[in-house]
Amino acid sequence: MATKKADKVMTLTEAASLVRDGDTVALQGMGTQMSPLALVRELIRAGKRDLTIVMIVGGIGLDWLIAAGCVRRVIAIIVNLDEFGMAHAFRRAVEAGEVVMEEYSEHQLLSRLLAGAYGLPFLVTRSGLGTDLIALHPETTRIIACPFTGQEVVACRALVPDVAILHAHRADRYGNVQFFPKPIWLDADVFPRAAKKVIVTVEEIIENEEIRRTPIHTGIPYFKVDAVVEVPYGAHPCSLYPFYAFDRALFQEYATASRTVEGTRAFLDRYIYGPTTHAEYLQRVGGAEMLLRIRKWE
Amino acid sequence: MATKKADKVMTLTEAASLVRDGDTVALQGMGTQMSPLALVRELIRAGKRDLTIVMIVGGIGLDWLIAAGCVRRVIAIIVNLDEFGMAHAFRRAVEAGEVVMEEYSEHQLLSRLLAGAYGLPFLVTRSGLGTDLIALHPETTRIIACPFTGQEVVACRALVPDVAILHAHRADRYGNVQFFPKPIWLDADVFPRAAKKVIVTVEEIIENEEIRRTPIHTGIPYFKVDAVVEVPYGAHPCSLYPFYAFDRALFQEYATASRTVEGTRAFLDRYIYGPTTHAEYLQRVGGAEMLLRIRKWE
Amino acid sequence: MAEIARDYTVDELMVVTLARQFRSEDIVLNGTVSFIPVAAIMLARATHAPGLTWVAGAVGVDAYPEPLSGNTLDPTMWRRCVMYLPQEHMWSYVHRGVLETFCLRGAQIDKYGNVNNTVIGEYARPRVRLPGSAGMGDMGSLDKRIFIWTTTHTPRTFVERVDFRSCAGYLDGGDARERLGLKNGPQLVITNLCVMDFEPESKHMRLKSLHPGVTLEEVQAQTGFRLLIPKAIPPTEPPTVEEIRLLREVIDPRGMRKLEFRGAPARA
Amino acid sequence: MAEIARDYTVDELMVVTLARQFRSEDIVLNGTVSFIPVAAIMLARATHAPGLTWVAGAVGVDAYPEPLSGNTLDPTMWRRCVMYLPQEHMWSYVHRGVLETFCLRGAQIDKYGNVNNTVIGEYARPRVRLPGSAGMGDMGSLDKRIFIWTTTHTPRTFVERVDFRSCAGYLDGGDARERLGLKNGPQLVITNLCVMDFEPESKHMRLKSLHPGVTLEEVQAQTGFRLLIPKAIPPTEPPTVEEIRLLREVIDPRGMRKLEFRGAPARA
Repeated sequence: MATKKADKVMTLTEAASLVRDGDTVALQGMGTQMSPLALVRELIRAGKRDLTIVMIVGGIGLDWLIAAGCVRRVIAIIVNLDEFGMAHAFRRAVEAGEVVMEEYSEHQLLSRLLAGAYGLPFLVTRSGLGTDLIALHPETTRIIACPFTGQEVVACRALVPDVAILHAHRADRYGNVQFFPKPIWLDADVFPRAAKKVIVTVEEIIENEEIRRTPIHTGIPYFKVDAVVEVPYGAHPCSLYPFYAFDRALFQEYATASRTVEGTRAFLDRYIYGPTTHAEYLQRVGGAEMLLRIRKWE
Repeated sequence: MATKKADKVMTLTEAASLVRDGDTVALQGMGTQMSPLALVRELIRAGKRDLTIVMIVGGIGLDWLIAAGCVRRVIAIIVNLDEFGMAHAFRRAVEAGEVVMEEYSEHQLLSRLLAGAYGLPFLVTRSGLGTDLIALHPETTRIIACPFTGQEVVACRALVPDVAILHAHRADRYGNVQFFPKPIWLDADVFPRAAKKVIVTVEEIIENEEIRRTPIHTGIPYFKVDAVVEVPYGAHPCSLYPFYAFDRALFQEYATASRTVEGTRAFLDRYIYGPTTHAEYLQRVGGAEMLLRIRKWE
Repeated sequence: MAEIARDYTVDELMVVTLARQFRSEDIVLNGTVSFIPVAAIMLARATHAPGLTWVAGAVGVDAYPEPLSGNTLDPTMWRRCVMYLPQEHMWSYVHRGVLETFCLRGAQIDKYGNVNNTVIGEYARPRVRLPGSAGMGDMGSLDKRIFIWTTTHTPRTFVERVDFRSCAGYLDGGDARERLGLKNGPQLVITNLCVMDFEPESKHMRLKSLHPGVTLEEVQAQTGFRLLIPKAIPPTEPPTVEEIRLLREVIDPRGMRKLEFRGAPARA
Repeated sequence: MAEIARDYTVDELMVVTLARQFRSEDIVLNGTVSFIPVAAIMLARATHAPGLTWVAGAVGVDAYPEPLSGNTLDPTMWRRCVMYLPQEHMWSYVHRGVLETFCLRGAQIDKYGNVNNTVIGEYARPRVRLPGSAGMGDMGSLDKRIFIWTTTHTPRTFVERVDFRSCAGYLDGGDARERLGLKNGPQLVITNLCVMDFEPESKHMRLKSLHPGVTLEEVQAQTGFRLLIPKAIPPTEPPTVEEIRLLREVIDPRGMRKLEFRGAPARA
């Protein structure tokens, strides 16, 4: 783990090389919000294999990774495209037995990640009592009795991802990462603490002095970050509030295309394997007109 | 518990009446920082009895309460006057067997409070393993084995205070409480979530509209707050960063006076029982000159 | 007496019916893809429950978003909030019972109000993989007063026994839920055909009211288990003119609530 | 070679000795009333360990406070930090071993580096009630590399066995600490008379170096248990002129570090 004030700026390709085949990767993303999708596309182009993807709310990036054959296992509470409906590549892969879905309730998964973040073997919750979720994975969730009261709770075993990948508003070269208005969703808060390695893509790399003027926005400290990549619009087609909204048109296009294997493949060819640079990707998904459109929240 | 958008503004006297004899009171305060000491003085004047005081770091307010005979039990990790040395009333009362000190390591106590905040019967930590702390209270801390790995951890039983009392920068009439730059110490974060009732004194009551313009500073939502009292310099002689520093002179005076029972009594008479209003208190502890002095941080 | 609306659609009736369940002292959290509950929350606050506390998009305490547009966890939902509720605080309030009310739907709902949004068929090799339990895996176990809505009242949705319990309703009925230490539970089921509640002793689902133009026989035919039928079955209380105006003009002029009827034509 | 200082006091020697233990890759957190460690951290960063990460006052990541003045957890310590470390994050980094280094002192220290700051006598009815375990109750159990300092090297401080284990050192010595699953532990004890470490096998406290003008006999007489004495006992490495200048002029011109010697005249 990087603890030094070293310059951690790299390219997407260099950052992607920190993810190894077989790794457990915690992938940020909340429905249509805040997901490091430029880096996800890079992982796909790099042909990663046998990944276990951890997301609280699995979304479009996960579905792309599955469609590209990068994923062996999913750890999440839900996988879909929010209001755009099912994640079809996910659905097909699970129905075909090609990908395993390890499903938890949200607070069970958070408890697993927090236990990992705290170096504790487990933490407890009441979430999921009475559901069929607990019996799914006796190696990671188990009902135990409180040693003081006898009350039953769910013990959730620690989860320590190999790598966390996130997209944020800005960072300095050392990896002090800032969020606006502040880190809201728990993946940005818990993933970097739980994971062994942390890769962050940001809209903009700024001076360390600017970080020191606005420490209230810093959500991840440099000593926990291994790589920083500057990728403007790096969350597209997801949103990065308040900078830009999600791209409805592309979400809808993928939701429709992904109904068939062929359609999914064509989408990936056109938008992920095709473009050789991030600029080319942005051009292909709508260029300047699209970039102006997503600056408006409506 | 108050859940409505009601006007919760009251006087110190009215707020103090929400604390009952025998209550477990979570009292905010971090050494020389951020403690609702105007309200503590009011509790003393109201002659509260048999209180259990919960503080992470017990300080001057707790020592006053003990000296005034309000306290039966202390739950804390340390009790002192920071760089000003021992809390003598506390020391004398424990040595005489008049007050029970229930001592935890910090993360044990936080785990107890967080379990309370989450409505969980317990949470676990590794903190305190190998110390003599765990054996002190088998009803609230106990070593258990992880159901997955067998690793030993310390189970910490939930603690739910009857009342939390805090001092903050500002609030609206409904109890939306703001902190600058933001809530830093965990007592301000955990006490309101764990306690049944919440009383907050603030430097200034502001309009609800101003809260909505600056939600990034809000640390406690109105639906968890029962009483709001406007008390400028309400933390004195503690600091409220960045508004005013702690009052070294008064801390030193108390540290010296409290070496004897007589000195302590004289201090309480002069500064707590004597003044009938908060303004009179501020005048007696140094008036305008003091107020100007503590605006400088040096 | 408020004037009764004559011209309304089933989505509007569902929103209004749900809105009337909320009380001024409630603290309500909304989940993902929840246009009908969000519209209902906004409507309740604009009418009979002005004091209702809404944690909008699970973050914005007492927020006042613009009319519905993006999705229901979108940051635009936080507008004019008094606090960005840290998610750790949200979870502690949910666990502790401070946030007591939640609305959800699912692919299957059984007679005891258990809900499945995980799989049809066997978990390991499902016939249909559904999105997942998400918040319902928490809320059913964490003592919430749960309001279930669905826009597809069919025998495929209302089943004798869910294939997978993603959300703990009344489990096997009777006092099963209570014996597990879980409080509250499903209160009401609001569908495109009718409103149902749960018989207090058996916790068996029971017809409460029929939407205009819907018959008892139709509801039973569209329900995959035997519904309890009370002696009197009133029609579902119609919306008022003012409720419909607020919904169409102020809260949801774009008709986002109708998104939930994709493939299912609205009727009333 | 840096020029060796001739004119320095014992507090300065202690600060310099502690400073030299810190490495550029360390992440160090300071506790309450810790002027000597804080001065040492600031000195290390200004000299041989520019990359050292200091979580100042347990909150301000990589902060650059003004010269020492108020107490060591004061908000003024957060000045020019890159982040206000949320205390939940701090605890997770402490538990997880990301923050690995901590300095502490106590009223009693025994031969295995266990520390007592809770009571002298019985817990329930103590002869002397001390302030309490505070952070040491955590840090000793959470795998920290611990540096112990004390300004009162007397038989009352250094005892055969502490009356109460507020901080887990090497427990009963040998592999007792390891067997409990605790990593790292006390590294060094820096006092007003000497520096001590722990013999690797037995974990018994061992003399490492003597401060100028202090004899072996004096140290043993002031220690309440039999110290391990190595063959060669070098003098404690003296400060450099530059270290003393930085300490007196830049880091601690007010001499806050001397506060820790209340009642005990400084000597060197």
